[in-house]
Amino acid sequence: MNHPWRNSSRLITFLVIYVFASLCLADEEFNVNVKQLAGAKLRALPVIVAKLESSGERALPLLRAMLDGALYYRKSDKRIVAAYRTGTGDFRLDDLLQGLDLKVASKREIKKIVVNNRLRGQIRKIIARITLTSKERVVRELAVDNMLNDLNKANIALLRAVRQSEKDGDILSKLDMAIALDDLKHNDSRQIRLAAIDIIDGRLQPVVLNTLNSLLDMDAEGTPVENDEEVRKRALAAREFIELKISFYEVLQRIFYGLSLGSILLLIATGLAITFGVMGVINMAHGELIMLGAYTAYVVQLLLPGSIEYSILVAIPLAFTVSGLCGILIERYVIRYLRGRPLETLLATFGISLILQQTVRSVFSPLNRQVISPSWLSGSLEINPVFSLTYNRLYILAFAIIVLLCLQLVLKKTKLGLQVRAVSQNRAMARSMGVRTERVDALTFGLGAGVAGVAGVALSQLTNVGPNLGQAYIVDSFMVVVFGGVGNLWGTMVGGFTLGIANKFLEPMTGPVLANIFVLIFIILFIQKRPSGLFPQRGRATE
Amino acid sequence: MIISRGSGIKQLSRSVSTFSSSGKNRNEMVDISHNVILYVESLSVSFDGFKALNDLNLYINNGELRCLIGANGAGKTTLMDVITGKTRPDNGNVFFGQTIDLLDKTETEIAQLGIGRKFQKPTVFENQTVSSNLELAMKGDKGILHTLFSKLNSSDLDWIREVMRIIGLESKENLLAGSLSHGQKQWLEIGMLLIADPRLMLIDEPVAGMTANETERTAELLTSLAGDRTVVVVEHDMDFVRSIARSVTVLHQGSVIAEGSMADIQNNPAVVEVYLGEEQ
Amino acid sequence: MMHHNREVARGDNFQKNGRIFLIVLFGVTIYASFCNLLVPDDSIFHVSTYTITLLGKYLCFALLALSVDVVWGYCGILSLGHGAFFALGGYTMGMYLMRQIGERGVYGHPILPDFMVFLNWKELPWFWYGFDSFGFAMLMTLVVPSVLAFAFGWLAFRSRVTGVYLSIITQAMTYALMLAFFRNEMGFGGNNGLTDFKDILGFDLQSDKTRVALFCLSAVMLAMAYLLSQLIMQSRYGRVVLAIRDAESRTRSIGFKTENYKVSLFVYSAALAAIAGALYVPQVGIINPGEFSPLNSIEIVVWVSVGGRATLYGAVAGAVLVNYAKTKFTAEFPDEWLFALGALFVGTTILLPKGLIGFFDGKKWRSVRRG
Amino acid sequence: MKLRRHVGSLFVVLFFGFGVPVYADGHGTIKVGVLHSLSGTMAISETTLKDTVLMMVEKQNEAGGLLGKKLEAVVVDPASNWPLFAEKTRELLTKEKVDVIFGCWTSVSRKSVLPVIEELNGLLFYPVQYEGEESSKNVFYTGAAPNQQAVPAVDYFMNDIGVERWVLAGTDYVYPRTTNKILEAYLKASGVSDDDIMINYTPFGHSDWQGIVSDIKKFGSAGKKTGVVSTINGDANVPFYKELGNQGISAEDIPVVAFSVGEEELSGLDTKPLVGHLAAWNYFQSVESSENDEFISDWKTFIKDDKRVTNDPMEATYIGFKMWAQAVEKAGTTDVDEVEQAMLGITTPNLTGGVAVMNTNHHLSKPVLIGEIQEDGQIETVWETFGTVIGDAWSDYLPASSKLIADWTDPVKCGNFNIETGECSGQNF
Repeated sequence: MNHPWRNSSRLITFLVIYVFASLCLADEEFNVNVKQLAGAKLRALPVIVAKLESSGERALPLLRAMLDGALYYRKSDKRIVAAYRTGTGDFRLDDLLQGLDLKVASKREIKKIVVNNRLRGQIRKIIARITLTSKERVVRELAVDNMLNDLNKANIALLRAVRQSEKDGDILSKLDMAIALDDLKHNDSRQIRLAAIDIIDGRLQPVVLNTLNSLLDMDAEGTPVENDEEVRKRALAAREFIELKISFYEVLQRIFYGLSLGSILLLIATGLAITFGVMGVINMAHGELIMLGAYTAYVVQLLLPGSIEYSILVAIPLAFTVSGLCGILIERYVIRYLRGRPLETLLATFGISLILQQTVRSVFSPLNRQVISPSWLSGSLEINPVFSLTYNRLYILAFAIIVLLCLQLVLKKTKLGLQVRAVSQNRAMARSMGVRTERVDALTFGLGAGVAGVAGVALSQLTNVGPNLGQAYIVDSFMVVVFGGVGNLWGTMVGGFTLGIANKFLEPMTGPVLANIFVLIFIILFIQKRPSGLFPQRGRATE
Repeated sequence: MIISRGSGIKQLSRSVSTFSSSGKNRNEMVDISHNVILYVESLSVSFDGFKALNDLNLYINNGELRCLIGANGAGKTTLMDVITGKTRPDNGNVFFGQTIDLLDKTETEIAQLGIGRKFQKPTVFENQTVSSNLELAMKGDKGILHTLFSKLNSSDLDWIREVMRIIGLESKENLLAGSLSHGQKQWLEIGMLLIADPRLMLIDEPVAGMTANETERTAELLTSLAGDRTVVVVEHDMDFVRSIARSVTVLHQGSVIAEGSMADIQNNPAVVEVYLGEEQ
Repeated sequence: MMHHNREVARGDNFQKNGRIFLIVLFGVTIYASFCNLLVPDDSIFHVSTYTITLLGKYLCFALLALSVDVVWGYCGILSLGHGAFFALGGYTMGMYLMRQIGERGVYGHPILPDFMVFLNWKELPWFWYGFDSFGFAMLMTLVVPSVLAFAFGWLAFRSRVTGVYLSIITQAMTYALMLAFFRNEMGFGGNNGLTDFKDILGFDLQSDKTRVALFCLSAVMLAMAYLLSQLIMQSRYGRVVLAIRDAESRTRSIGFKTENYKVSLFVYSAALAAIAGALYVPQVGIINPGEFSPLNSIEIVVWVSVGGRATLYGAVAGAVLVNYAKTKFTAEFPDEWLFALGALFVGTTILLPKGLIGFFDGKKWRSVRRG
Repeated sequence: MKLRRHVGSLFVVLFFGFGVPVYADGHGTIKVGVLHSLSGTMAISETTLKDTVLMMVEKQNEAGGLLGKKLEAVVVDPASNWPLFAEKTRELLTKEKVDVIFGCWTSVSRKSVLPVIEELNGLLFYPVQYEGEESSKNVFYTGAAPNQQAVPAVDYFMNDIGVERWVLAGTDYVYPRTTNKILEAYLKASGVSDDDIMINYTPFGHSDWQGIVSDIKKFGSAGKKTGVVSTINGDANVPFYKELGNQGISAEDIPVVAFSVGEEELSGLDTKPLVGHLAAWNYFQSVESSENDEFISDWKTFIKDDKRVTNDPMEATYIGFKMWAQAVEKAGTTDVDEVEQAMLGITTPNLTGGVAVMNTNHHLSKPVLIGEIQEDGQIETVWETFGTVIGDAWSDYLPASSKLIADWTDPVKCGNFNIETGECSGQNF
């Protein structure tokens, strides 16, 4: 039995030659295809891109660059490169074919290979097919996920093939589901179809529900698409279960939306709870202090273009300082002269808000400014296909609570907090005890203003940064403070979350505008019942 | 500036009787058949866990001049707040005469029943003249339409002048109440009670911030008022209390600890301990 | 002791300044109307229609400021939602004017206003019925805002919502109304509001005579509202209102149902604001939900504060002055005028707590003292 | 007595301030009114247009002015306050006696100005895409009508992307309402069923899109290709796109085509989540043409900022200004009636190539471009109409307006002529 050895060595020789040759050929073909990309019309690109699939992993860097919109060609020699903008405005080039760094080029030297949505979709599918056998688990899973949306025959065949070698449990389960879906649609065996329903039972991917729906639909003549009674019954049960699960997660999702809206309300109202709640100043410039915080985030990103990822973290203390100082100035030069006339602080601070708005408009232009979200604040934590928590909201929720806790600590545990409480309860007494009330006032107002600035940084991650940013939030923040009970930070928190959740549960029934109106009416009526909010400060002092 | 003492008192009693006869017959409204005009029974009020009133019982006879004393926080002002409807108690009863449950009534209704109150901190309408202050406090229809169209008739004007004389402010008719001295404001406030012809007057610290002379006059004024009407005075100034009091009630931590004549009270060991003891 | 003299003379002063105000108002109205209609265009004394509409607008704002002064200056109710009553009054007038267009709309529909036609509405919503009659529309001008003011005031004042809380819920009220009127489903034209009016009571709104007439009418209404408010404030009712402002709990303890006073005054004030709105709309030619915006309402309060509270003429002067300043500033420093306006608000609140009128008043008394 | 004097003098000042006419130095110049909000909510969009007009005036003066006179721009600030727009128009026309006004952005501001401009026979160039349903003798509309923006965009979605399920999302005001009415009628006419259309309105400045985006996601998960046609206005766009991105909806899954998002809006936001979404306009800065290159470099020089971008309403302002200048030269006067007639049929090169024509309905013929948003905030054209599209004053897809036409030449001479009844209704002159 020596033959096999000889045979196999021959085979190996053959294989090596074959592989080498085909590699060379493939290489040749790949290069030719890539060359065609330069200067190709958008209409012609899909054909060229489709040919790249045969080159497998070789094509990946190029496809990925294309997907990111980073694929260019050099005008001088039509060489295909990946180009990334550097801090200076020039581009750093990577040669995708030879892997050489071509150094830097100005925008004029290169031209972009335009990609549109359809092409992006096509590329994503190609990448999925290529990476289905990737060594990295994450990449493989992503590939499977991508293919779930497009279960055509070829893809199913590919998935079935991969199924044989896949070891990872999660991926296997997804592969099984894809195969089951295909079986359910195309397999004639009742047994297999029933088994398929078992496999997909309880899965929340939209494609599952859609498949079940189409299975349970009537066709044009009014007869059911699925003619097997048993299968239909099982499918119906499966659909009901899935829908039940979905509606359960939808409630969770609503609660999260409500909490997240509540956390925004909480953030914008916390500062006010101090300036208004503790000091009794109706600060109409509160919104503008928030706006200053948001602009601080913008300026920080402008100054640190290289470290967008951390800019927000830098911006938080800075925004606190900027808005806080601004608040101290307002207190020192305006509010101090209006003590005991709370309603008039409203008018003066309204004037200040106009001035601040116009200042920002003059300095930064009336246009919105761009605050980039760092990558850790983008995307979402997907718990299942129908329930996911967006990171920015999640962080802001946590952040709002942290801010509130810090503030509570400052007010309860520090000397400043003690003095603040003393001054707010009995100014004359506090002064006679040696508290420098004027300084305490300035610091309290500064603290409230600073928190507003911090809220601004958070808002810069969600909405526009422009001169009108603050105006949009001023009514809401007053509502939250009044609803929660003036002078009570916990009240502000409960108030914010309650209003947020109420709003989000009303929204599906009434639409966003009516939900907002109902919440406002609710607050108006609530104040009649409890004139001092949810958690009133009781006692004779309030009379 | 101040009317002479002797004639003042005489005129006062005369004018008071004029008021009573011209007012509505109050006996129809307030049943004082048992000679008790105010019943306060097992009254409790707490603020944030602090018990301002704790199971307090108090009976005021018709026509009596009663002094309430007690340290700060003993519950005197809170008691008045409850009687006038400003604060709602946690439990207990407050009856005006035999039949009228004051806890059912609003502040305004209580005022219209003939219970007048002078606040601890003098509150007069500082941006209005002395006569206007009295005019507003005058008894009569207090509805919107009435006030919109009513004019003072001559008897109203006579009343107002009368009361101004009693409280010694007749020369200050057209002055802003805000420009009066502290003592004058107190008198104006008493005048505002008086002009409404009340059945029961609750007077919170009438002589705080007054000169000795003013205090003395106030004492005379209050003593002369009692009898036809019932007067309850809350005061810290023990000399003043001594000078007017026929009976005294001592509050401590929201409850009554002693009641009786000034002499009784001064000898009551409990009072000496908690109240007079503190003073020394 | 200056204090005393000052008060003795106060009522007198009040009336005297009021008289001056009425004379000036009368004079300006006659002069402007005459010079617009009878003096030829090229004469140096001609008053342009632009000026007439501008003055008409100021008068409406003055009436609006007056209505705020009545509740805020005299009764201490700081309403940050008075723009709502103004806008509601404006909408009732706007609805009448819309119905007057009749077939002259761009689609030539005999009944439906244009905005309903192109949004495919098939029939007139019920709440538009009756607005083809001027009398009914004017009745609604008074009724709708008054009912709202009554309902709101009754709830708020009975539960003793006061001070800052009240201010903030009035703000919530106008904000909610703004959101509601922005909705196209409401049937009030959404964001665009009501516009493209043709005539009022058969008179062409574009003609100078109608404009002058509306301007004169605004002046007359302002004068009447002024006199009526003055009478009210000088009655015993007015003194109760002042008493409530200064010491509400004392007022209650001497037997006044203060909530009734507050509600009635609030309703009166809302009706004045609504009349101002109804006069405003035909003169500026548009009413839209922007008028409900909380910022507008705050601005009204600012006018009163700049002019001086609790004098009536102070509110009028404040409204005219601030709006005049706005007209001037927006034309002459379009980029910086908000600085000036903001500084004006901050400055008057800090430096002139009694407003410009208080400033002149004080000056006067100082000079008397010196003399 | 001082008070009396003060109050008196206050009124006297006011009085004469208005009574004395301002003798504007109007002999040697042609006045160009600029009516764009420089403060308030609309300043964000309108300030740029003010600068554009100023630049055009400067350019025209460098080229020798018009009719031998210099142009003089009169800028006022209507402060995003709609009644103030009417007042300022009156001021520009009667006090400043301007010969033409470039201005307005929102429909409501235009509606507010309309009666005044018709009464005083002024001339307004309106440079923003709008809902149509209007043609005034005194207004020239150089922005897109719905058939020049929305309808082609839907065609592109339907034919090129294969969208079968439609979300029409808009801010609740007239432009989206009308546009969506038109699109709904258009889609149904193309055989789309009711179940496959979702219409959603949100208030101005809506910032909390979590619920709506998740509804869209759900609507889009039914297995058919879904697209969003967005008439969401202004500031609400940023949080909308951010939410789309964060909830993992990419342009390939559910593409959004917007009619109110241009280069300028994009320059103010983080474009990462927007890449691949679409915009439909008549102009993109990225379009390569010599006119455009010149315009862009002029703009950057004028505004002294190399980062500033250009956008569609700027092009509309540019076209309007060029046309007006030509019409004035042609008529030999700035008289409104003569200029109005001279305007009809005037052509001027588009910045995107080809020529724009002013039609007899006061709307332009322009090409329609659809582009995808790129990482750098620019929009790359992915599709364009064959030739130009004539702007419709009255939509064919709304029952009431399909009967109306606008034609400002003899014999019709009417902005809303009913072809059934032969009547011309609703004119204010």
